[in-house]
Amino acid sequence: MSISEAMQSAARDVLASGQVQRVIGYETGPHGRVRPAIIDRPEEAERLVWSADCTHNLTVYLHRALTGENGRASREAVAPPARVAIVVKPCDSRAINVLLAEHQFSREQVFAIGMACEGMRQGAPASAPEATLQARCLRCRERVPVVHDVLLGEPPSALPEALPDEALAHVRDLPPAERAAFWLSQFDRCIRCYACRQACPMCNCPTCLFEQEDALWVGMRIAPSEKRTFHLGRALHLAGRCVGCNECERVCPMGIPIGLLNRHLAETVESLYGHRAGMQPVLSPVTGMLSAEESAP
Amino acid sequence: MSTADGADPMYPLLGRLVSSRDMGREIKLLGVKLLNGTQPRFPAYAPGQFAFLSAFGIGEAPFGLASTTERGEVLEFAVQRLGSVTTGLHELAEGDALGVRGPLGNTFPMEAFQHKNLLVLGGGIGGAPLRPVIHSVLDHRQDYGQLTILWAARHPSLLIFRDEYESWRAAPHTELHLTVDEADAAWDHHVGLMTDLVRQVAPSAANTVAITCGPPIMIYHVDKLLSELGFAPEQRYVTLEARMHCGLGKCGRCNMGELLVCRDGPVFSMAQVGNFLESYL
Amino acid sequence: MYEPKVIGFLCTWCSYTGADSAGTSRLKTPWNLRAVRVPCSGRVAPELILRAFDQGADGVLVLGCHIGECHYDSGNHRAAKRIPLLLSILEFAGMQPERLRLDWVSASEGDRYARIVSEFVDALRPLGPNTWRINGAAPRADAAIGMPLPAASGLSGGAPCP
Amino acid sequence: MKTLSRENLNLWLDGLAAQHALIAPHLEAPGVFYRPVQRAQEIAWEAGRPVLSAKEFLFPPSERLLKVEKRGPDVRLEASPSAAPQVIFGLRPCDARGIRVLDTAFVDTPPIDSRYASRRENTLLVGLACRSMGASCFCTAVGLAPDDPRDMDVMFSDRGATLAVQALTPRGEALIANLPLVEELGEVEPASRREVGGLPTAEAWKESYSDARWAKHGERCLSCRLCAYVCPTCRCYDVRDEALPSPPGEAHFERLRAWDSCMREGYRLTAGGHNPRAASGSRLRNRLLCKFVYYPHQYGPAACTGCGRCLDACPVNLDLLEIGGALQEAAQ
Repeated sequence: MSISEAMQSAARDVLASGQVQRVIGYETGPHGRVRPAIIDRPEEAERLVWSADCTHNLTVYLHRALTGENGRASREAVAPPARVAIVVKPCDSRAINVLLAEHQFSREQVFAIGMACEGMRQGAPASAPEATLQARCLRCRERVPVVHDVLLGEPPSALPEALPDEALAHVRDLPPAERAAFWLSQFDRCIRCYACRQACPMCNCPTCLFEQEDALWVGMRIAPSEKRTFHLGRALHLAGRCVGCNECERVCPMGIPIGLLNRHLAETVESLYGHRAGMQPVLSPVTGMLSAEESAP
Repeated sequence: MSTADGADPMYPLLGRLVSSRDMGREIKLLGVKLLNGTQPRFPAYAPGQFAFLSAFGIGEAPFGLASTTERGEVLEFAVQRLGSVTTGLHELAEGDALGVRGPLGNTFPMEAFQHKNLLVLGGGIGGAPLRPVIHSVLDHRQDYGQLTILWAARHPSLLIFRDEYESWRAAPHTELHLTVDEADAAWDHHVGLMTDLVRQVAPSAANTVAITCGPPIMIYHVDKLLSELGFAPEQRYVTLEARMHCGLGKCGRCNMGELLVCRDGPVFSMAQVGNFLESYL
Repeated sequence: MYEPKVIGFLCTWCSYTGADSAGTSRLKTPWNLRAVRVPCSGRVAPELILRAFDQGADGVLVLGCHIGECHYDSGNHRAAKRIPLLLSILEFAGMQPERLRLDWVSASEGDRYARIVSEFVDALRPLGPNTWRINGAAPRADAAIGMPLPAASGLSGGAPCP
Repeated sequence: MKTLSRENLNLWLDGLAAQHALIAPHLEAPGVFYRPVQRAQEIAWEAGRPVLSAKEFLFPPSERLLKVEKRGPDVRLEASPSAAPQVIFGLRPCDARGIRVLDTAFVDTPPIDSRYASRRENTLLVGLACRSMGASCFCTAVGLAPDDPRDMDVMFSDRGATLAVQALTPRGEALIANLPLVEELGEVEPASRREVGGLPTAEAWKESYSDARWAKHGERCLSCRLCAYVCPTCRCYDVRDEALPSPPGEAHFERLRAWDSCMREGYRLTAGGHNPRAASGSRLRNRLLCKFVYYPHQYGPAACTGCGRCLDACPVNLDLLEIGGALQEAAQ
């Protein structure tokens, strides 16, 4: 049985036995592109696939599915499913821990179909058909989801060496003025489509701080200073919470390296507080109190 | 092209707040006079139309014109404080400048209403665009049949135009029924939803036109009830609300299916609304 | 010498009173600081500081009560956690770290207030004007920047140009 | 057929850039964008479809509608200046059609939108025919062609060493009046077409309104505005006043308009707090029906140019052709 078939079978079982009312997984759409699939019936399980193109972090749908927001018309209000199964990679599963710590839902509401992961393929442009792993996967040594109720696939016994984050080091090593110019030129491309925010499982505020009608922080102009404030502010809101799934960067239509900001702060938080987001269901230390030794005068 | 001569339809006329009167909790009746000078006059307008008011420095929002051209040049708007623009308008002092853009939208077919009985149903701040209808009927009383006004609010403190009820009641062939969802100690009228009041008054559909404005959920249930009482879709009018930014059929915000509330409305007969692809609810 | 424009967010319970205390003791403090009185250093959201820099501040100084003395118990803990992160991301985005400082001044520490403000302003002067504020358009990423960027997703299916 | 040598074309473009703002496809870090260029050399000739359409040069992401100056109780308003002349070169037929579609809403349907009209009057559209269609292009499904010259002022077609030139409007003729054109025998070779089927008729789109699949598609939609912002014809906007630096005793503001999209969750929220389009499926349906039913009803033309950007850019691969194809099948 292939891993795809094992996943289909797991999804079919939990739906058929009534353990869950919905499964969030992957399917293949037009042009062979893999995309999220949300199924409610056991017979739909045959659509599900697993491959090195299942790059999306599906946990963004968990909160919406379990709270019943979005997806269903208000007038045809359907009770949200009590429990949802979700296919997770190691990185995605850490998002579940963050959301659990933030009380977005309870562990019992989630059935995690964990996938042993060997990395996701770079979105293959027509010119480079040969499969190369995404940079984030080359840096990653996690092979087993930290949250799973069932584990599919065999985690490899020997792990390849994780590559260092060369892009991050490169930007950090630029002289300050060049770094400022680099980021301004990147933020300038932003069109404020908010795909980065909408694809992020952690960005689940009912109204984004940067879109309040009487926002003190940021205006509505699609202009460099507003865009810079949005991106830096969003990165700060994700400090200690970002699990590095890199969805924000993947979905950006303008190719802005948003992930660099998140990685920089993730490293800062780790060095300051020894915290890596989502390894356990605990809150980001950034929102808490100083520890006893830190608060000593 | 976009010069200050008023050619740009997004360019507001300057006006001055000549009166700002509390009508209810967080509801004010604003009186606006256009500034003289090179500005063109505010054109004649008819019941059902709306205009944008600018609280400069905050933004602009559309409001139903609550006055009639016939009763004077002061433009009146009933404004409930709900968001940033309405707060800005509430905070203006008499004499302060504000912007006006309009009149916009279509009108109630007052001529077609002549010699008919009118049933006017206003819920909360939704009563504001109906006041011009009431004033027009009262000012040409002989042209219309029986006028029955059903006026509702969640609470007595949210009823609008309370100081006019006497004059409405005193007019010939005119009756006014009030209801609130939740009464206070002084309340001695009906308590209950607008639909309860409609059932109690039980208006006859014969030669009658019903005009409703209020929250979407009220419009929906009142309309259903009127239909049960024998009002045909052509006898049932509504004026709909949608947040919009231009009022000119450009910004795209107010579409209800293929129709634009600002351009094709805000006044619709239920014969039209029933054919909309998209519901206002 | 360039005279920097400094925005000071001062906690009303300690630091603002500390500033008063510096004044009544006739201690000399640089005039460069525009004080904004806030209820607590924990109220100073990073976005407020970003806004100050966006609007042309050369430096931002956040002063609160000493740890353990917060009027709201833990407000200054929040500031102590957030502001280093803001500093970190600002530095990563190209701002000189000298332009943002968080410190503690109690109501009685007029001398400490005067010293911190002087130190802060003295450190800013040699940096000159802050280039953070954007006037007009941002530079475009024309040149090779020595690192791979994610491909713009709109690119993948386009027709070849003639 | 009139032709122009590549050398002369470059000279002409250099000259244009010196006189007007010249906008052309330009390779910028991660992709090709329509950008202002200073010289012909900066133009990306052998590149894919630009990431964004050219609509931003007529309908900018944000712009000032007017300036407000408050002094005590008095207010002074100041209109924004008229637009400066610009030439968009290397425009693709789908993007030119996008501008033509925007014209119908902003200029052809009264009242005229002054800001847009001022830019439009000062803009010349100089096209470059696509030689073939990209993988996600479906211009042929909406009645266009990869070398469709109809919405251009001037159209160029690449023939290797020379380019065929055709003026389509009097303004276009004036623009190329002084070019050293050469009369050559033969015809311009048409671009290679690929027929793309499956797009429903307007009637079928309309009938799909109550199709249950909209809710299903909506479950996948992230409610970002990517599809709307890369779209050559999406033109919804938001308006608000924002503070400007002011002299003492005065308060200055600008009234801004900025792109907005019906894909946003709170887009249709009314003042009373009711949201008739709370479900993401209803927002997705609104956007697609707007293209094929609402926009034609309101302004005339269908508002899809088949550029295929939304197909490529959607983070979760919501695919207009797939959604439409299924609806068309259901209708039959």
